[in-house]
Amino acid sequence: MLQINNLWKSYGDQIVLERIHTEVQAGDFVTMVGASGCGKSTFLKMLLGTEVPSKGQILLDGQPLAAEPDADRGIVFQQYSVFPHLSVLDNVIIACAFSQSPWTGWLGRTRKAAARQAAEAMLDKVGLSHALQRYPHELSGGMKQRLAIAQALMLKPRILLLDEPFGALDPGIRADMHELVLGLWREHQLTVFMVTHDLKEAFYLGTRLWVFDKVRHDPQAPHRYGASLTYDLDINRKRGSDLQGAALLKDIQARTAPTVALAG
Amino acid sequence: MLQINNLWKSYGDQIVLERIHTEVQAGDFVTMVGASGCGKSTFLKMLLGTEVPSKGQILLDGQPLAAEPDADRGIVFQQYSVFPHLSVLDNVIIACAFSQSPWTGWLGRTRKAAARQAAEAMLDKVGLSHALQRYPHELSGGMKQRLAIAQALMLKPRILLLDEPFGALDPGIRADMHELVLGLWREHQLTVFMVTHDLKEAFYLGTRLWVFDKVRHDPQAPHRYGASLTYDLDINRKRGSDLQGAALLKDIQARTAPTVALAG
Amino acid sequence: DTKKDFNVCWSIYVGWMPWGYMKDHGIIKKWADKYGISIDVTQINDYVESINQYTAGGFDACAMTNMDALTIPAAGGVDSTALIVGDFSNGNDGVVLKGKDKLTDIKGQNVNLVELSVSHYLLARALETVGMKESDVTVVNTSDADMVAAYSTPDVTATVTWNPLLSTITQMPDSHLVFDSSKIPGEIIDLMVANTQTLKDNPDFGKALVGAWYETMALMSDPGPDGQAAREAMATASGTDLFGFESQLETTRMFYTPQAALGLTRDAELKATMQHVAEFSYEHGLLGDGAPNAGFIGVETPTGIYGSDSNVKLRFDPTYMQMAADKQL
Amino acid sequence: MKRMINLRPDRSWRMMLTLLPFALLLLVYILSSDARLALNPNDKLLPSFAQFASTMQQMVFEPSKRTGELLFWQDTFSSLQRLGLGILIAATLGLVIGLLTGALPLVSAAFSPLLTVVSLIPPMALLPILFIVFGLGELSKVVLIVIGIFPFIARDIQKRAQEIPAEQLVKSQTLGAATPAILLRVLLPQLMPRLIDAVRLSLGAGWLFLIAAEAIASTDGLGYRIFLVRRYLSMDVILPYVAWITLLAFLVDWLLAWANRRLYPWYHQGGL
Amino acid sequence: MKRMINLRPDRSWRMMLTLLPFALLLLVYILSSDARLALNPNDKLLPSFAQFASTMQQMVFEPSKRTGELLFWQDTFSSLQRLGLGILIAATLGLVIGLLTGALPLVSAAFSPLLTVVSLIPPMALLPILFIVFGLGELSKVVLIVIGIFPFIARDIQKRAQEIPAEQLVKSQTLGAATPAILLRVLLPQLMPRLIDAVRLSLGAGWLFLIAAEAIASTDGLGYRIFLVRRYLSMDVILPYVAWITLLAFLVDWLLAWANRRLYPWYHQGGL
Ligand SMILES: Nc1ncnc2c1ncn2[C@@H]1O[C@H](COP(=O)(O)OP(=O)(O)OP(=O)(O)O)[C@@H](O)[C@H]1O
Ligand SMILES: Nc1ncnc2c1ncn2[C@@H]1O[C@H](COP(=O)(O)OP(=O)(O)OP(=O)(O)O)[C@@H](O)[C@H]1O
Ligand SMILES: [Mg+2]
Ligand SMILES: [Mg+2]
Repeated sequence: MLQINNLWKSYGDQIVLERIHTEVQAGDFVTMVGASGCGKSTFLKMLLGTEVPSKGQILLDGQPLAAEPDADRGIVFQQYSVFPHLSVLDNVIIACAFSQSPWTGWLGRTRKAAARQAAEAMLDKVGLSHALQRYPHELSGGMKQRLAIAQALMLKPRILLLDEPFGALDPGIRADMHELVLGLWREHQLTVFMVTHDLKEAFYLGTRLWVFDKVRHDPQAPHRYGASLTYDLDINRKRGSDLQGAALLKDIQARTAPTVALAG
Repeated sequence: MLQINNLWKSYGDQIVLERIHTEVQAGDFVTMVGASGCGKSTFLKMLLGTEVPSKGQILLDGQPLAAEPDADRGIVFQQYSVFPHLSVLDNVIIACAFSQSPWTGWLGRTRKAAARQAAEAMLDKVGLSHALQRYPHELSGGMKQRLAIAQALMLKPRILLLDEPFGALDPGIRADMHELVLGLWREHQLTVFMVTHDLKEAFYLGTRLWVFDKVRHDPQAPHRYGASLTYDLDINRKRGSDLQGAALLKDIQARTAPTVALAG
Repeated sequence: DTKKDFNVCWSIYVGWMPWGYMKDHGIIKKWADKYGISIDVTQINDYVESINQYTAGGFDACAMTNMDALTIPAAGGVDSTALIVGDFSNGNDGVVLKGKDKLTDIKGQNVNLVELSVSHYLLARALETVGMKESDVTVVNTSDADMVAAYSTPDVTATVTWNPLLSTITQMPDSHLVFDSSKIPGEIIDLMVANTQTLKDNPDFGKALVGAWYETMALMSDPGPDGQAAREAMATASGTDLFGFESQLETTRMFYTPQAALGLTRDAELKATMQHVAEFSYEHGLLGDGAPNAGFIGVETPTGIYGSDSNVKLRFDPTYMQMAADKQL
Repeated sequence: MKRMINLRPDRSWRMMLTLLPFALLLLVYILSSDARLALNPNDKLLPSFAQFASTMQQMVFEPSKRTGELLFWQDTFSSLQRLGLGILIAATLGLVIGLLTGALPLVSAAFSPLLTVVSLIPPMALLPILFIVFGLGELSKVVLIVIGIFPFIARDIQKRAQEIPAEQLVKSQTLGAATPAILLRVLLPQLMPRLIDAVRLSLGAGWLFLIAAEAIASTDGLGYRIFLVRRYLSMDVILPYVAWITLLAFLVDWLLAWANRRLYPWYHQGGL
Repeated sequence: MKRMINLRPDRSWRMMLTLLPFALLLLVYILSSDARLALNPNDKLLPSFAQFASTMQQMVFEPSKRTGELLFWQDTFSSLQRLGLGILIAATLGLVIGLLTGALPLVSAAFSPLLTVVSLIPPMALLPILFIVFGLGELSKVVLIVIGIFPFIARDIQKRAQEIPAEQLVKSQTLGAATPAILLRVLLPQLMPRLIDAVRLSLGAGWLFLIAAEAIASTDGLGYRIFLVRRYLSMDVILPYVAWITLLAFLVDWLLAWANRRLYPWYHQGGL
């Protein structure tokens, strides 16, 4: 579905990403790890359309990707993802409102009632039906992320982008969220790209694990070379049971340390 | 060294802590866990002197504890612990300056030179000697906490209070910090109180583990009863190897969930 | 009690420009030195503020008009003496209509002027001459600093003001001067007013001021190059040029000699003028809430006292001007 | 003995301490006033409280001889009307300009520098041009207030709009929203409480410009009265009027703060 | 076509867009001026640029006949001196009061309410009393500026002092510091960049009060000159003076912003 041809990205004379070639099939769950600052978020931004590749192309179904965000691609950030001035319910209803009347964001009575029903159903799925009238500041971190996910899934985007969505959550809540995301991924047959700092999480959730790292180094001018895709692993869905050899894991850990490590 | 007699603390008609009796010996490393909001920070604040017990006493060497913070008790918070307007070196030098001239915080030339030497030595110990002239905003989270610890240890306080000092750190860095704190604790023979959300950390670091929990419940009026010390475990220093029975651990986890969990 | 240091204030107006000139050219210092005192002359841009400062005791003497002397310091209980009668307005204040050329056309219009000032008084006197009352027009208080700009808007159709604003306004297209102070000569008088008690305790202060004033008057009225230089300096200080300044002087009856000033002071008309002023002020509540009638505050003139002789607060005293006339300073 | 920094007065002490400086100021006033009145019973600069009472009694309760109005209420009403209208317009204008320049890079490129320059021009100095354009009536007074404060509000709102996390804008776009919908449904509602804060900050300037405007050409209003009676130094009118203006300013500020808390609870409790 | 919200002008477009409204304004001025001058060649309201040039040429380069000074520079110098002094004093006073009321609960209880009330009093209305107390010399002009802006600065600094995390104060105490040391070494240095920000915000008001003060009692200064020629409607002096004041205000603001970034890098790069 997605085809990425010789993608480069640089800011000024700092090359962030270089020579990325890959293809992604509909339904893939791609988890992405790499040292801090290596360009994972930048890559997501290019998929999203808020950054433009410096060289190369991203093709969606053979067509160049739209150069600005649209309803095809949903996103969940680590923070700030929800609208603070709207209640939980309105935060989801507005997703329908925006998609149905892009110019004003207003819905008539009947369409509003329909949107409300759909929103309530979605919130039920993410376990927020007891908090419909609360405002985001009254929610815990986990509840906020569940709301953000509900928002993003409302329009059934073909591609879902997640940038460290669970980084700020407690371990217990994180586990719940994993189940939620996997459930929704299966049900809606999404294509998911997820950045994480937690290798274990990456192995657990993904069907493919991408590791970003620099292949070339110039100690005098570290900005001369950018990171590329150094590993692209197919992960057996019987998760965790058959990790691909301790050596590989150690290698990945060493390259991406100190910011990525098996939690605990 | 410390004696705590029938300690109660309430805010208005909300009882936070009740009936805490215990004694702490010099050199103890007390780690404290408990559900969010159960009063761990409040307990530390009373040890620190920024909150006053509503009932009961805390005796230090038989004398009531001073009712405001002083140089006997060092503290490291989860955040905001260092002075943003001072370089790393000055952040530590100011500790000497405050203790030597409490009124103005100014040191003469000679005393300043001595303070500078001592500060450099301490920063070397926490591994910050390469960053002496940097400002806190130029440091990573782990470096900031190391700086805060160096600051707190500069005056060799008898008691060191740590309130979730590593909560904001990545797992890899967290492990380094554990070694650092254990080393300093041994070397300076400190008495340490540390709050954490990570049970594994609590077992790993402490010589005593305290669990805060409510013993009495009134479902109609949850604020009627406060938390108390429900477990006070002596932990064998051969850490981790002989955890006190899986059953106990499970029990503690269940009581303090969802905010405390074995990370990962 | 006697003292050595005195403060005098004045504000920018054609008849008072000599005070600035005296300060800049050392004339005031010369006369103060002669009597062994010091006099500090301060220019204040806001006329009302200068009188307020004098009334509150911040200055020993201040340049003001006869009406303001009555309504501000005198009504405020500060016994004041008109030390120098400098000039009277002889066309320097006027009523201007836009698009109309008869005073009677003013009926029903909004009239922009500085409320409760001599302009207001002039309007009242003008209306009297055509048998109208103040209630026939609507007075809109307008600050003098903004008068010219205000007049150039279509909203303003009638105004009462003084020079140099007046001449700027009458030069604008379709403006007609329908009444001016030359029709009520000697009623709007520009004075140097001093605190009576201070003057009594320190006659040298009065002598120095009067001496300096008439020396400057002689210079100012000199048709030769010295006089022209002096007038030119005053012109620039007031923000205009020699031509503009002299055209303002034309509508001002300056008393260049003490004799001329004494003429007005000793005229019985002065008492009648002050009665007019007092009555106007009383009607507008300027004499204070406690005033039972227009004569509540006594005004002493050489020809007699107007109003209450037990509450004399404003005195026209010819003594010092007479000394100047007699060349005894 | 605790450190000074740790000493907190309890309720009754706090009350005492609060009243103390006011009481002292009052005392100083009474003593100075008495001293001046002893020297000159007609002194107008610092009237006694009896004088205040009788003057204000007249202005508040007795119809004016000239116009038949209760002057005090008439003045208050006119001034509040002008101020209210001026602030309303300035707030609306500031909100629109701030929103557009804050959210749309193109509009910002065109108008931000102009806005900066406009905000630096002292409006008083341009009065003549204002008069020509807006006349001398009520309009020009309102316009002076508007010109005086809208640049501040607009720049504040612009900054606030830029502070709203870009993530929200991106999120809206992934939900399909076009620019107008983002402006109206995401930015505008979040800027409302910030607008109220900006208005509160600019109220002081608003009063200043109101008083200045009323000093220029007017027949009533609190500022008008103060300037009029300044002509004969009637501090028995000026001081109560100043106290009244201060009280009104306080009330308006308090009311706005209260409304803001009531209307936008999400803004105050930590925002996002 | 991208959404409006995503359109960013490149460098040259941005420049164009920035200049556009200024060019338009200039054009409007020239057209209006020409129209008025065609009707009445003596019109003073909107002078032509030739008139500006010749008037300013005189004021900038030719010594005044009366005093022998270059009026324009003399005015600029006097005004900047007054403004500088006034702002310096206001900033110092504001810093001290803000620091003490922000850090010490006892002082806050006594003075915060008074400060709030003082900040709401319109200073213009109290001019007579100000002048009586402080005389009419340079002092009173500086005092008007000080009274006009110090309450704002003090309240801002107070709020900022309270925003400094309590953890830092506790930490200082555990290091043995007494109150004065905490004030001097922890709070004061952190408040300095915030003070500069507060001064920048109050500069506009500072200019306003300067102009007002110079209009009342002064013999030179930018505000004085504008006041003096206003009665002749000499817009050929007023408009260039206003432009000059705007430029000066811009420069001062820019300078302060620059100094703040240079002196306190830790404040700008994320603070903590
Ligand atoms: N707008 C920008 N202008 C210039 N450089 C940028 C910009 N955005 C990102 N960078 C640089 O690009 C590099 C990659 O940044 P990016 O945020 O993609 O890293 P990341 O892999 O997401 O890191 P992290 O794990 O910390 O989130 C960094 O060195 C960053 O400094
Ligand atoms: N100053 C205060 N006034 C009123 N209630 C307070 C105050 N400080 C704390 N509390 C209440 O006391 C209880 C205990 O708070 P505390 O911060 O000690 O919890 P904690 O165990 O540290 O929680 P966490 O793990 O989230 O840090 C909470 O219910 C809190 O709401
Ligand atoms: Mg990232
Ligand atoms: Mg806590």
